[in-house]
Amino acid sequence: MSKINLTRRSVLQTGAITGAGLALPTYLSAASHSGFTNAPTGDTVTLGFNVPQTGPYADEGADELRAYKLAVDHLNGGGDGGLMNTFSSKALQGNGILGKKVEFVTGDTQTKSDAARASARSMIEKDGAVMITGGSSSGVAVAVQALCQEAGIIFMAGLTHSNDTTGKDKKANGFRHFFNSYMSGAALAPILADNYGKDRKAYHLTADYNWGYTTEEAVRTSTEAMGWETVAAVKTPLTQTDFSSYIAPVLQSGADVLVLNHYGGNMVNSLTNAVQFGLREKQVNGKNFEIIVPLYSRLMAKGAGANVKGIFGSANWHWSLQDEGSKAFVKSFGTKYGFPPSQAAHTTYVQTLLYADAVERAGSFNPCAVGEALSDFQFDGMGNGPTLYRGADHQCFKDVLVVKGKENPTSEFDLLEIVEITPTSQVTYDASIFGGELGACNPGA
Amino acid sequence: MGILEVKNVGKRFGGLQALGDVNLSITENSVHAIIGPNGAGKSTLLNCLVGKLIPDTGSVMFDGKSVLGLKPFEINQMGISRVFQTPEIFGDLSVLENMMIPCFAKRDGAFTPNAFINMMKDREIVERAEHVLEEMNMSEKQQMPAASLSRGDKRRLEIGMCLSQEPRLLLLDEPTAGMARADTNNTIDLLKQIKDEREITIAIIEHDMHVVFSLAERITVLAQGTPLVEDTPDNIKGHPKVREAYLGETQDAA
Amino acid sequence: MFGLEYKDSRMLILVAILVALAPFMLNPFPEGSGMAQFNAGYPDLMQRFVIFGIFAIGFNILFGLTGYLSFGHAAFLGVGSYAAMWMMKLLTMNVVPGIIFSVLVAGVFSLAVGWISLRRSGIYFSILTLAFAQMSYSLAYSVLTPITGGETGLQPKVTDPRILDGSLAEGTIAKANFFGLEMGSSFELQLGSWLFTFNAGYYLAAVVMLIAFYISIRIFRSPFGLMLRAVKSNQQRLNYTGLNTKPYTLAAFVISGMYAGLAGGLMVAMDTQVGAERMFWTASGEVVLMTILGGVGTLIGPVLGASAIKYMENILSKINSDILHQWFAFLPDGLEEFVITLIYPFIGKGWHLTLGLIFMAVVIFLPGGLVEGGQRIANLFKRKMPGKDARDNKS
Amino acid sequence: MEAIILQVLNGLDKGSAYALIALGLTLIFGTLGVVNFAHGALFMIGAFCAVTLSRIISISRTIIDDSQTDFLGNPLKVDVPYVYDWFGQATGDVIIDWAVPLSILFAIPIMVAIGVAMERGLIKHFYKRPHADQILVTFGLAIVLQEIIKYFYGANPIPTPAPDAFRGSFDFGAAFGFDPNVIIYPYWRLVYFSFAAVIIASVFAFLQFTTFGMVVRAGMADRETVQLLGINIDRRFTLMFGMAAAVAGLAGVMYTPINSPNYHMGMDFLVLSFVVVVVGGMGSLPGAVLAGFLLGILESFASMREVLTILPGLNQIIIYLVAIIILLTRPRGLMGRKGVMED
Repeated sequence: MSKINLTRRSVLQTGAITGAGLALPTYLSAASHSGFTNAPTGDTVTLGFNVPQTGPYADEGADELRAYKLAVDHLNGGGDGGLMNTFSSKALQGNGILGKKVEFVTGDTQTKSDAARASARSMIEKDGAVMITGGSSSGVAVAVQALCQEAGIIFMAGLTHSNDTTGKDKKANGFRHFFNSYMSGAALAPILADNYGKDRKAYHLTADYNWGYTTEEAVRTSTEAMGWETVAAVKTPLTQTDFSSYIAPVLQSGADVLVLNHYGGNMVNSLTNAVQFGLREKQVNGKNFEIIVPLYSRLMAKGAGANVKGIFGSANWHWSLQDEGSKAFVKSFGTKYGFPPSQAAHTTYVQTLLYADAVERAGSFNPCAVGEALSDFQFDGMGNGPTLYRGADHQCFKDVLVVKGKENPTSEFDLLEIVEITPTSQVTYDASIFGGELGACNPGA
Repeated sequence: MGILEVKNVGKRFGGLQALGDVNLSITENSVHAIIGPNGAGKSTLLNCLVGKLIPDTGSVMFDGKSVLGLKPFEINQMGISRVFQTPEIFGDLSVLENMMIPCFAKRDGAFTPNAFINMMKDREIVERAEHVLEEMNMSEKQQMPAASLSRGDKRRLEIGMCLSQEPRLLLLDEPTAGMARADTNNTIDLLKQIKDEREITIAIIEHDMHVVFSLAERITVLAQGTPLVEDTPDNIKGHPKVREAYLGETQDAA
Repeated sequence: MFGLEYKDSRMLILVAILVALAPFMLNPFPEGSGMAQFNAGYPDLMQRFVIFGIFAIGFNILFGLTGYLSFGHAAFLGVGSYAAMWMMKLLTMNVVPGIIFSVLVAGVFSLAVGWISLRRSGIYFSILTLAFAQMSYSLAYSVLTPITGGETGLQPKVTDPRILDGSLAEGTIAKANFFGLEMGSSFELQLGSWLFTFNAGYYLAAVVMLIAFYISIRIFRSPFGLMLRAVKSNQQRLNYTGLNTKPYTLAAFVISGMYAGLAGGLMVAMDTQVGAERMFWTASGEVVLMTILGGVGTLIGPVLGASAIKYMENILSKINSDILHQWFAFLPDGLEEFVITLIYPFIGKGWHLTLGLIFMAVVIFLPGGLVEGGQRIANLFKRKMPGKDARDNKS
Repeated sequence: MEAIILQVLNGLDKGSAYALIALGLTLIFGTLGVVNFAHGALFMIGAFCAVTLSRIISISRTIIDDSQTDFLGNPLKVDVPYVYDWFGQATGDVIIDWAVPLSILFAIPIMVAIGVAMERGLIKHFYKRPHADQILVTFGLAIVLQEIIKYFYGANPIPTPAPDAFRGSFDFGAAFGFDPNVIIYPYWRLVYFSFAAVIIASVFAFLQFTTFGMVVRAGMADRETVQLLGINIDRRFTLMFGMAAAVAGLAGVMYTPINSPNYHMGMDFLVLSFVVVVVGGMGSLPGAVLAGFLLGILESFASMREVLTILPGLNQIIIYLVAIIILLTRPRGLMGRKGVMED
């Protein structure tokens, strides 16, 4: 197997004047005539896949990368075409994007905003990437999104759940398919009320950083609206590994529900600790004590093992969905890699296709044209039901899954079951509530 | 009145009375030796003089000014230089650089943030350092790293570093400890030369009677933290109390 | 030149030439060739080379000269970055006030930390600095979110006041500039298959780095530098030689803190973003690695070390299995797979492993770092040409 | 009152983990004079011994079950562990269930071997090098070790539950006359605490009462003299390194049910354990243990809601704050000796 990984520059070279100096002052090395950064001039186009390859989210990053490769394969006409067959827009032909073969470069974000930006800048400056996508945390997403805005590149966010990404830190060149904290809260609350009753006392443990704050806020607001009472909310350091001293006082407080606003390693540890304390076998206020994890990730749930059984949370997507889109994606991915995709893989795959489709429909790689094509774009067949890419904040609005840890998993991938598919209308909010300014699109150059 | 006046100095370490009630007066431009058996409190006394330890009681006056509570560098700036038992030099630096440091300290004081001068272009300091090295017969070694010197040369370098500051009082803590006989004799000769050529007060703590009797003009014998007797070398040699307390125990010392 | 001795002037000029020509030298491979992957001559990485060079030069003034091993220097870098960012948000996108302010703020902060930490030496000093840095990181990430932006950090916003700048034209965004010259603007030169990028930001950072390097040479050669080396060599003797070590070490600590702040300010000037991870203890560890890898206590070592580590981080980590397949496509299939299986663990996501191994190798075999390695190689050649000996060796 | 008892309990448990790691670090530092930044990695490798053993026990043959389908609609592949075949399903389940405690037996020889190999292969050459070099080379080693583990086991945490018998928690409240459900504590954490106490006690007893230990202690105080007596102190020190590695490894094995192990858990603990060692006083074994428990308890108190309302963010910095205060008031930590690691 030998894939040729041409960069934009090699393309430049083919049509370049040999020997003589072609000198042009430009911003971030744009091709001047096209009017936007890194306009592809040859017969290929380069995308930048910027995912965590080292650090605690490396496995999630690896799954994202698998999905990206699958998406590139499908865009270039390989494989079974995956979601291109079920996607409501039929602009994609399987001949690359606008007839240009899709190439890609990869980078390591290390889940640090500095490293992620360094990697993204090298993709833009060195490899001539025209779109950057990926990431596995909101810090990285916001940082890279701001960079892309400055450079005149489209950013298709990967896994980022904070309200900020399309809220106070939203940018005209950035787009997010993944859902957010607000939606998690809105989707979860009614299900929680149905299952656990409206008279509950909740105790929040919250990761002490932006995402934790927005998630706590979202879950609190929506559960309190259902009649729940919030007994206490305690912030836990990101670097905490043993949560026992936070969990031990929960029972004393008179709370009967514990909400763990944690993600990744924090979530695995706090949930494991909470279950160890036997909280779920306790009776408080005459009710069974319950634990809730607002944002679930199957990859991380795996780390918590049997402890997730019966615990409610929300998810963007899950492979057990039975719509045509999801089935097609699971089949493509599963056939190629031998196991079902994670929600991170799904959102990154969909983002890549959405970008390609927008370019096709706009007829140009120009970020402003692409942004326009994505804004208020309505589509279906991508696994989340009818979806709207809202123009006001570049956030996707679609169904949100409420999931529960499965009691009797049949395999190591079968950890969650879908409890409810919360319809879009229930999780939609006004674009202005989080503040922030989208600004104007920036084509660079 | 001597240049150094020690009055009623006492120092305890927990239950141990290291120094009882020490009175000592060192006359200017003399060589004064302090001897005594192991554990007599010689080093404790020395450390009280240079600011490493603060005595519990009593006073230490140098040239009419109290040194109590001052830091070692402040006491040094007053004119007391100390030579250690094992030579304390800057092993990573060249011999010349070793010599330049005390010259800077003497001229510029305890702290000067002169980060923008090329030290080698400071002719005054370089010449002064080269001059002292010449006096020490070490000129040809000035580019060597100090750590690579022989033990005797390290001792010479250290003494030279102290002398370059033109101290009024030079404190020597067993300067020949652990030295071969030849090196010891060289050191004695060096010290004699210093004594003859300069106006300097030397206080020397020593175990080696050969050294003491070759150099000292007055001797204080310390035992169990208190001065037993103070006299000239000739009188000390025959003093019965000294023999009993000191020479009796270390017959091979002389 | 500039009051330097011949040998030092020669080195400064050499470094200046290297830095000026870096866009050429770092792009030795023609575009599109298999080896183009190893080209490092793009603005971001070149900027990082010089910025981390400054950071390491400053760190070396503390660690290389006085021997005090600080495990918390990233905090000063971070504080400098935040200071510069706030200047940009409040005052102007011109980078000059930001950079000056970052140096000042880092200086004040390092004065406070140094004042306390320097009461102890050895590992106790290291742990104290580590503790301060970790506290800064933790607080910046959590409770100080209103000032630091917490997890998502700070970026310039359209809505920032920027009282010295005029209001932005509709649809534009604020860009860091040096009196109007945008940091991101580049001049591209194409020669045959080669493409060279000359970036304004890089050259600004490079000039600052040369000044920083010059200052560091002056410090190394000054009486002040001599006292710092004496602190490392024998603090006791220094005390008994009438020198007060505390202000010397504190001054060195503050100077290196200001260097770190300068690096932090430049990072923001080149890439307008700051996040708290910049202060995490591993970032402090990184500058230690850079200094040791290059050569502690040498003038040029830290710069080399910084470049080596940033090169690995940015180039090695981007090599993926597809690129390997492309390189080894000429081999027969079975052999190709085998070679790739052998190499794969060390590149791309395995770049940390390579870093660890190289690092161990350097500490074990080359305690003097890359500089010592260079000297050994130079000595090999010299031995063949007798006559030129110790005179050049000693520095 | 209940809240305070609870946090003391928590602190003791947390502290026992800190104390165990710090104990191993101090053993190495005290005997060999080496600052071992790879100690956290040894803790991590210990944890992965447990992971490995439970994987070995669960080695399975695959049968195809036509009655069920997998996610792609193909017949489901079902793994049957060989232990089922050998011991029957019931016994097999018990063996798999008890994988973590069984790993202790498995981990001891492995950890000792790793420790001895490390000492002979690498550390030995660094006795005479500056502490900074020791820190750096062991730091490099720590990176390499954790990357190797990551290469084989991935970056995600791997669940390694305690045996079913230890699930749930013990109600101290009910047992000691408080309201039920108020002071509860998980059984496994009690096991961990007791285990740590036993290990710490045996290390002390070993050093105190065996000839080997006495020689080592003498060597810690004055290496050259002991060597002059014709005792081969080097070999004993090598074994001490092995022992320290085993202590770290066992701490890791038993920790796995508390937090699912991942490849960077060693680094997470490293900084903390160094703070513990330094606060305790470099080279002092009782100091390390004392500081471990002290910091564990203080950390637990700082995480109380009541404290955090007054001082938000205190839980983020408490460990470092305490370290700074102790180092400024007690220059050599709680029980440190003079002149250790001050150059």
